[in-house]
Amino acid sequence: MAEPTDAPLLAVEDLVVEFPTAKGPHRAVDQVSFTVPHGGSLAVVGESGSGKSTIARALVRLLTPAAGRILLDGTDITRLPERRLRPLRRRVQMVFQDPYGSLDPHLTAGEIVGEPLRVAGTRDRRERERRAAELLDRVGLPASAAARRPPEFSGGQRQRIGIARALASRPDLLVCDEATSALDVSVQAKVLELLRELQAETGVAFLVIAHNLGVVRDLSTDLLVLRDGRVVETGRTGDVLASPAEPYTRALRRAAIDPHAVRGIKPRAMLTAATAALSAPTPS
Amino acid sequence: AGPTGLPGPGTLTLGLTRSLVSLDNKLNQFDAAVTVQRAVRQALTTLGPGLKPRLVLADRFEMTEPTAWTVRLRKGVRYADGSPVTVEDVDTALRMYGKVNGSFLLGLFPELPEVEKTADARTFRLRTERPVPILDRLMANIHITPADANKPEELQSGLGSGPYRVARANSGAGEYTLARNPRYWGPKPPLETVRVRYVPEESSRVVALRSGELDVVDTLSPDAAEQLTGLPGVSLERGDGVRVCQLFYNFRKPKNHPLSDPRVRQALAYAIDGEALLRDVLADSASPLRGVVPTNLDGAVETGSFTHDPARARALLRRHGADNLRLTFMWESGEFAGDASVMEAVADMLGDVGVRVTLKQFQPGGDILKWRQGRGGDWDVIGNGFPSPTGLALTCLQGMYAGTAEKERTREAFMGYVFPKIADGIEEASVEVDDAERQRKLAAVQKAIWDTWPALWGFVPKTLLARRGRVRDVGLLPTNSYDLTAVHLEG
Amino acid sequence: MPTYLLRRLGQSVLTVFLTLTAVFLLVRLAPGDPAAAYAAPTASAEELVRIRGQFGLDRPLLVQYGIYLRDLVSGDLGTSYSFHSPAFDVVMDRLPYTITLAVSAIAVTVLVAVPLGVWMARRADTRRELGANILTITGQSMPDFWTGVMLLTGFAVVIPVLPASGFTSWGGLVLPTITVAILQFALVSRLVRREMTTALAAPYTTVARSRGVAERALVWRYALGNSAVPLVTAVGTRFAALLNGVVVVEVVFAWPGVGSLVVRALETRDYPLIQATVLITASLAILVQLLVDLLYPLLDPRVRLGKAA
Amino acid sequence: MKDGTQDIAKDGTQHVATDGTPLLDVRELQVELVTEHGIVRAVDGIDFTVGRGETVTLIGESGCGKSTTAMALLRLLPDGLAVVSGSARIAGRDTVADLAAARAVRGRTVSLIPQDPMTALSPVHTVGRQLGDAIRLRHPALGRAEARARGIELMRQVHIAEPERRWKAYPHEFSGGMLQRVLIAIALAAEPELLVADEPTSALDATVQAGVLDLLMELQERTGVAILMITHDLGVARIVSDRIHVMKDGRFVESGSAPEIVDAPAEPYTRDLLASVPALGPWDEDKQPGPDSAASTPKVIPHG
Amino acid sequence: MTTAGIPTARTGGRPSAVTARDLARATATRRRSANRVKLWAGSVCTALVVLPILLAQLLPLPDANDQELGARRLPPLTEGHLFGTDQLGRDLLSRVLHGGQVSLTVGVLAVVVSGLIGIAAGAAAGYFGGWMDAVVSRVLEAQLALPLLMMLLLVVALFGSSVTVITAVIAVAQWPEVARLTRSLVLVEREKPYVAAARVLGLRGLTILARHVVPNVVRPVSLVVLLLLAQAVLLESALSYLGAGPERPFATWGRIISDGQDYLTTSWWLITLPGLVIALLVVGVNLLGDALRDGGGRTSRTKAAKADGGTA
Ligand SMILES: Nc1ncnc2c1ncn2[C@@H]1O[C@H](COP(=O)(O)OP(=O)(O)OP(=O)(O)O)[C@@H](O)[C@H]1O
Ligand SMILES: Nc1ncnc2c1ncn2[C@@H]1O[C@H](COP(=O)(O)OP(=O)(O)OP(=O)(O)O)[C@@H](O)[C@H]1O
Ligand SMILES: [Mg+2]
Ligand SMILES: [Mg+2]
Repeated sequence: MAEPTDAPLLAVEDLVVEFPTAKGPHRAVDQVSFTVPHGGSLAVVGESGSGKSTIARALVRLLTPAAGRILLDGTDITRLPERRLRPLRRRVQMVFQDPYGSLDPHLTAGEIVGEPLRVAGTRDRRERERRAAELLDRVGLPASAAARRPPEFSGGQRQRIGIARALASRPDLLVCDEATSALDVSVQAKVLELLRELQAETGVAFLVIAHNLGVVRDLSTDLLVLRDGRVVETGRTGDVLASPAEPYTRALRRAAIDPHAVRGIKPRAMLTAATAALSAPTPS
Repeated sequence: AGPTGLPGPGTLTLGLTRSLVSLDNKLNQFDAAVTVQRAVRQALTTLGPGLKPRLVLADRFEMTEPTAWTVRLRKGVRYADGSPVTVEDVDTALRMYGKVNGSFLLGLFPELPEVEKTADARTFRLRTERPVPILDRLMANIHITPADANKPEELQSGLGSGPYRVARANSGAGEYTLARNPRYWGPKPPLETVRVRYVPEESSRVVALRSGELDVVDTLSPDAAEQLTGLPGVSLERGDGVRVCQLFYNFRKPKNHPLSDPRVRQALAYAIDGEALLRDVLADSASPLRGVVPTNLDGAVETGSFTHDPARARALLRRHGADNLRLTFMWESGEFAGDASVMEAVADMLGDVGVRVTLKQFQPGGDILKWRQGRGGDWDVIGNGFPSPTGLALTCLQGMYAGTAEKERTREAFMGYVFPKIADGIEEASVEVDDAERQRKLAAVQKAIWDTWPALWGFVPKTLLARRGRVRDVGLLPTNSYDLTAVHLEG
Repeated sequence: MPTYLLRRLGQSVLTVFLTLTAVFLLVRLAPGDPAAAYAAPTASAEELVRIRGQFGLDRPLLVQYGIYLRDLVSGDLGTSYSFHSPAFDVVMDRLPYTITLAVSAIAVTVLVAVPLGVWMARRADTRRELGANILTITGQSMPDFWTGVMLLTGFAVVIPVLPASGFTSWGGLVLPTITVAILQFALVSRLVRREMTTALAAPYTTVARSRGVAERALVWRYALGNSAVPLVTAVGTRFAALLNGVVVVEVVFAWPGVGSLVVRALETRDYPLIQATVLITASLAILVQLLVDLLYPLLDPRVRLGKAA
Repeated sequence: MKDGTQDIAKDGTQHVATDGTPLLDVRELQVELVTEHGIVRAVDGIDFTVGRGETVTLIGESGCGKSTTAMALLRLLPDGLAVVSGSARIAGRDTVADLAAARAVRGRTVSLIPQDPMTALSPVHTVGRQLGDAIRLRHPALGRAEARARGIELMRQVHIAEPERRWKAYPHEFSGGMLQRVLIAIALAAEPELLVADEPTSALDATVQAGVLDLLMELQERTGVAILMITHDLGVARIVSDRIHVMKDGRFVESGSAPEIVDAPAEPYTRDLLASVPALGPWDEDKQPGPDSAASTPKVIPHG
Repeated sequence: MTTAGIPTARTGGRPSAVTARDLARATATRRRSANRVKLWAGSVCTALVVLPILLAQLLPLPDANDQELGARRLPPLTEGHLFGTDQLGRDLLSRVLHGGQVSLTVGVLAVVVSGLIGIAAGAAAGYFGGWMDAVVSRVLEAQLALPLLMMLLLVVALFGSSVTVITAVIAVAQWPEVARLTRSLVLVEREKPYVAAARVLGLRGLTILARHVVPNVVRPVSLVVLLLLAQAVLLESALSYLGAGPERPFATWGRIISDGQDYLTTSWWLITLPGLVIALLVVGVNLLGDALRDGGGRTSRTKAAKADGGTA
C-alpha cells in the first residue's frame, strides 16, 4: 500500500467527459477539479443528469475522459491502457446504485465477495472462502449467506454484499454512486450506518454521490455541488448545508423536504419556492 | 385452366420428370423429351412401331451404294413460318450436330455422313467413308431446322416443321405450351394445344394425374404404377424398353483378383435372386435380361439367363478360392428406377453367400465418371443403365463391349471391358451391308460376350406411362416416346 | 444516417462478394466435373477436354476467377451450361415464383401465427393453449415432404378443390403456401406469445387499462406495437431465408422456384448458374435484412441506427 | 370542473363532502395474492374514505401493500393473481363487486398516476397519441384535431414547455419529471373526481419531486380533485396530505391528520419510519419568518 | 420486500376470501399445473422415443437390415411387425430404433457442436463488439443469404457423407441460430452493472465473458439448443432426401423417410410413422424445454426478447 505522501489520495484536475450524440459531443462533465485526501470523504450532489455518475465512472475508468487528469497517489491513471491499469484497480472500488443488477445472479454471495481476492492472486479456495465469510460477517450478514445467491437476498442485504465485495479489494477509495437511493428509507438508514462504521474502522476514503442531501450529511466532510457538469459550490458539508452560498445550492437545499421542518396544513408554498428556484435558467 | 388447374377440352397436358431445357436434342439425352421435341422439329425419318424406321421429311431413303444413301425430301414440306425445308438445311443440321461437344447422339454415329447434292433440288445423297447400314435409323435423331438459324448448340427458338409450334416457353421452369402449326405440311393433328409441364416429384405427378390436372405422365416408377393400377379414369401403358440395366463388373481388376476370373463372376451371379428382385423390388416393371442387350432390339439374341442358386454360388466361390470376398458396389442416384432398393437387396443376397458388400452411392454431378474410369477409387460392380435409342443391338454393343486397348489408354473402354476378339467382331458386323450376314455376326458376338460374364445381373426396365382415360392412341414406343400427332382426346 | 446506410451497404456488398467468392471456390473444389455432367456418358476424354476448354475451365483457378469478376463488373453472369442461355435469364425466369411463394407464405404465417400467438398469450397455460402449442410443434416437426403430399392428396384428390402442382392459377399457390407456412407457425406464434405475455404484463399496459383503454386496443395497439421489433426481425429473417427457395416444397408442388434450380445446377455442376443464383438470391436476402434493420427506428423510436440496442 | 368542492375545509378531520357521501369509500378491503409460494395477503382488511377535494395518504415501507390497495380499487390486479374482497365504492359504485363499474369509472371518474413514470407509457407510441386516446375516451365525439388541441392545452397546464412540438415526441425523449407531468396530464384528461397517485415522485430526484408535488397541489386547488396519495416518504406525506394512514403488512397501524402523525406519532413503527429520514439539520432560511418570499416568485415556469 | 411472502396462516384471523375456484383459476396455480403437465408429457414423449432407441439392441426385434423380399411393405401390426415393413421387407420399427441411434447421435453431437460454436461466436460478437461483431454479423447474414441445402450438399460432396461430416454439416447449418440469440442476450447482459462491477474489480475481458456473462445467458441459449436437436434430425432427413445422407445401408431416420417418400401414397406408414416418432421427440423436447424455462429465469427471458428485437 502506498504510504501517505503530501499528495492527496485522489486528485482530479479539469476533468472533461463527453458523450457522442447525434448533435455532436455532449459534455456531461466540464472542467471538474477536486481532491480526496487519504481517509477523507467527499460528497458530490446535484440534480439528476448533472454528471455525478459520469464522474464516478470516469474515476473507476469505466469511461475514458476527454480531457483533464485523474491522479491516484500521484499516478496519472487517466489514459492508462487497461493492462497497466488493472493492478491499480483494486485501490479504487465502487458500490453501485442498483443492488439488483450489480451482483452476478448466478454466483453465490461467497463467490462474489471472493472474486476480488482471486484477482488479487489468492489461489487457495479455502482461504478465499474464509476471507469472504469474514467480510460478509463484517457487513452484518449471517454466515449462511455465503452459500446463497443474490436473488435470495433483499435489496438492503444485496447492497451489503456489494459493499463487502468492494472492501475485499482493500481499497483506498470507495466510490458510492447513489448506493442507497434504490432502498427505502428504513433500509437506507441501516446501510448508511454501516458505511459510517466502516470508515471509522478502516480509514477508507469515500467519494459519496447522491442527490439526496440528507444522505451526504453524515457521510462526508466535504461537499461538491454539481450542475450541468460544472462545479457550482464546494465547501465543508455542514457549512454548505447550513448556509448555501449559491442560489442553486439554496434551491437544492429547499427542495429537500424535511418532514420535521414542515409546518401547517398543506404548505404548498414550500414546494413552489423550491421549484421556482431550480427552474431558473442555468448561468452559462 | 380452371381454378383447380384442370386442362380444357382441347388441351393435352403432359407431366415430364425432367425439365426440358430446350426443344432441340443436340445435347439432351432424355428419352421422354423426344415426344415433345419431335412435335416441333422433325427429322428425315423416325422410329415407328417395332423400332422400324419410317419416313418423315424424306419420302425416299435408300441405301443405293454400300457407302451412300439416296434421300429425297417430301414435296411441300415447310416450316411453321412457311419457308420450305431444303437440302441445305439437312446439310447444315449434320454439320451443326457434328460440332457439338460431348453429344450422346454423335456417339451413335460411326461417322457423320456428308450431304452430296444432286441435280434434283429435293434429292441428295448421304455419303460415308465406310458402310453405315443403319443410317436410316440414325438419321431419325437429326432434327432439321432452317439452315441460317442452326447453331452448334441447343436451339432456344422453336421453329421447326412439326405439327406444333411453340406458343409459350419458359425454359427456366421447363414449361411449354404448344399450339397447332397452321402451316403443317401433313394432316392436321387432332390436339389443339399441348401443354408440357415439369413435375419432378413422382408423388405429385401421380396426384396431379389422379386429379385430372395432367393427362399423361411418363417414366413412372414401379411403385407409382402399382398405385395407379385399377384407378378409375387412369390407364397404364407399358412395354419393353430399349435400355439395359446391369450390375456390371469392373474389368480393370488386376489379373490375380478373383473378379478377373469369369468363373467367379459367374459364381457370384448365382447368388442373385433375379426373380424376386423383378417381382418384389421392381414390381414387375422390368423384364429379365436374357442376353447382353435387350432382346427386343433389332439384332439382339437370347444368349442365356441368370439363375438363382445360392448353394451353387457358395460352392463355386469356394472352389475358385473366392470366399470371403469383399466387394464395393457403386451407382449414381437415379440411374434406374428403384436403384437404391435394388442395390440394397443385391447386397443382402450376396451377404447370404458370404460376400460382404459396401455400397457407394453417387449424386448426380458427382464423381462417378472418374471412378468409372478407374481414377477415383477401387470398386467392383457398378449399377449402370445403357440406352439404345436407335433400337439396334449394334449401337448398344458398340457402346458397351467394343472396348479396345487403344480406347482403354484414355480409359474410355466401357468399365475397362477390353476383349479384342469381341471388339473386332462388333466392328465387322457394323460394316456388314448384308442384313442376314450382319445378324449372324451379331448373334455370334453376343454369345461370346455372354461367356465373359460381364454383369452380375441385369434387367430391362419397361417403359411405363399413365394417362387419363380421355387420352387415346398413345402409341408408346420402346424408346419411351410416342407420336403426338396420333394422340387424340375424347369428350 | 446516410453514413450508416453507406457503411451498411458497403458491408453488405462485401458480404455478397465474399459469399460469392466462397461459392466460386467451393463448387470448383468439390468433386465432380461440369464437362462430365454436361456430356454424354459415352463422351471421349478428348471431348471432355474440349468441353472444359469451351467452358473456360482449363485455365488456372485464379484466371477463371479474374475473368468471372471482370464479366461480373460488366453485368455478365455467364451462360448456364445446362440451359445454354444467360444464367441471369434462367434465374430471372424462376425468381418471380420464389418471391411469390415467399411473400404469400410469410403473409399467411403472419396472418395466422400472430393472432394465434396473441390468443396463446391470453390463454397462457390453459389446456387449449397447450393443445395449440403441440399442434404447431407437430406441424413443424413432420417432414415437409409429408405435409406437402398429405395436403396434395387431401385437397387435390380426395376433395379436388385445388390444383396439385405448378402455378397455372392462383389456386396453385394455396397448397405450397400452406406447407411452407406450417413450418413457420410454431416459431412465430411462440415468439408472439412470448412477446405479448411480456407486453401485456408491462406497466404501460396496466396504466393504459387504468385510463379506460379498451381491451382490444390494449392487445392490438399497445401490446402488439411493442412486440413489433422482435416480430419483424423473426419474420424478416424467415423471409430472407425463403428467398433462397424451399427445395422440398418446390419439388413436391412442381413449383419452379430457385431452390430446386440451384440444387439442379449443383447436380449438373453448372457453375455459372450456381453463381448467378447465389448472387441474385443472396443480394435479395441481404437487402431484406438491411431493410429490416432500417425499419427498426420506425417500429421502435428508441432504436437508433448504427447503435447496438 | 367541480365548483362545489372548492369549499372543502382545511381542517383535516372533515372528510365528507357537502353532499354527505365520500367520493371513495373503502370497507374491509382485503387482497389476497395467489402466488407460486402460496397465498399472500397483501392487503388485510382496511377501511378508509376520501372526500371530494381531499388528499388522503397511505404511507408505509416498501411492500406493505400500498400499490396493491390502489390497484385493487381500480380492479387492475390480474384476475389470475388477486382475490379481492370487501368493498370499494367510487362515487357510489362498488368496483370490487362489479367489474363493469370498475370499467366505467376508469378514465372517467378515477385516474391513476402510476408509480414509475419511465415505464408507464408505451415506448413505441407518441405521447400525443396516448394522451389523445385518453381524451377521446372521455369525449368520444371529439375529432383528432380537437383532441390534439385539448391535449396540448393539458400539457400546457402541467407546465410542459413547447407542447406542440412535444405532442409528436416519444416517451424516451422526455426526462422523468416531464414524463410524470405527461402522466398527470393523461390522468387529468379524464377530468376525474379522484386521482390515485401511486408514489408519483419516488422515482424522481428530490428537485423534480418538488415540482410535481407542487403541480398536483395546484391542480387540486384549481379543480378540487380528490387525491389518494401513496408514498413511503414522510416528508411528502406531511406536505400534501389532509389525512395519513400508516400502513404495515397490509394493515393500518395508525391514522390521523398529517400534523398529528408526523409531529406526534403514536406508534413505534411510525416513529421508526420518521427516524429513518436522514436529518438535514437547520439552515439559514429556517431562521427567516417563513417561505413567503419564495411564494411570491413566479409560479408558472417551464420546467425540465 | 421486508414483508414479502406473508404466509396464509398470518395472525389476525380474518378469514381468507380465496375460494377453491379462485385458487384453481389463479395464474400461479395454472402455470404450476401447466408446468407439471408439460414436464410429465415432455418426459413421457421424450422417454417414449429415447428409451427404446437406447435399448434397441436388447429388445426382441428382427435385425434392422434383415430383408425379406416376400414380406415387403406390410402394413403396421401385421405378422408381428408393429410398424410394418419397408420396401425391402425389413422391420420398420427395428429400423426406426436402430436408425434412431445414429440419428440421435448425429443430432446430439451436431447440437453440441453448434451450441459451442454459436455461444462462443455470439458471445464474442456481443461482448467485444467492434470488428469482431461486424465479422460475426456479416457471416450470419451471409449464411442466411446462401441457399442452405446447396451449401450442405457441396460440403458433403467435398468431404464425403460420413456420419462425422453430416454431423459437422448440420452443426454448421445451425450455429447461426445459437449465435444470433447469444449475441442479443450478451448485448443486454454486458450492460448490466455486475459486468461493470467485474471490470472495476480488475477482471480481464475474457474472464468476465467466461465467468459472468456466458453463465448468465447459457440457460436460455441451451433451451434453444435443445429445440435445435429436433431440427437437426429433420435436416438430416432433408440431406438424405437429396441423397447426401450417411452411407447405405445405415438406417437413419432421414434415410428411412427419404426412401419412403416414393411410397407415401401406397404405404403411408413408411414415412408417417418415423415422422411421428420425430414429432413425438420434438414435442417432448419442446415441452421439457418449456417446463424447464418456465420453472425459473423468467426475467432473463423477457429482457432477452427485447434485445433480440433491437439488434438481430
Ligand atoms: N452513455 C451516455 N451517452 C450519452 N449521454 C450520456 C450517457 N451517460 C450519461 N449521459 C448524459 O450525461 C449527463 C450526465 O449523466 P449522469 O448519469 O452522470 O448524471 P447523474 O448526475 O448521475 O444523474 P442521476 O442522478 O440521474 O443518476 C446527462 O445529461 C446524461 O444524459
Ligand atoms: N405479482 C405479485 N406476486 C406476488 N406477490 C406480490 C405481487 N405483487 C405484490 N406482491 C406482494 O404484495 C405485497 C404488497 O405489494 P405492493 O406492491 O402493494 O407494495 P407497496 O407498498 O406498493 O411497495 P412499494 O413501496 O415497493 O411500491 C408485497 O409483499 C409484495 O411482495
Ligand atoms: Mg447517476
Ligand atoms: Mg408500490
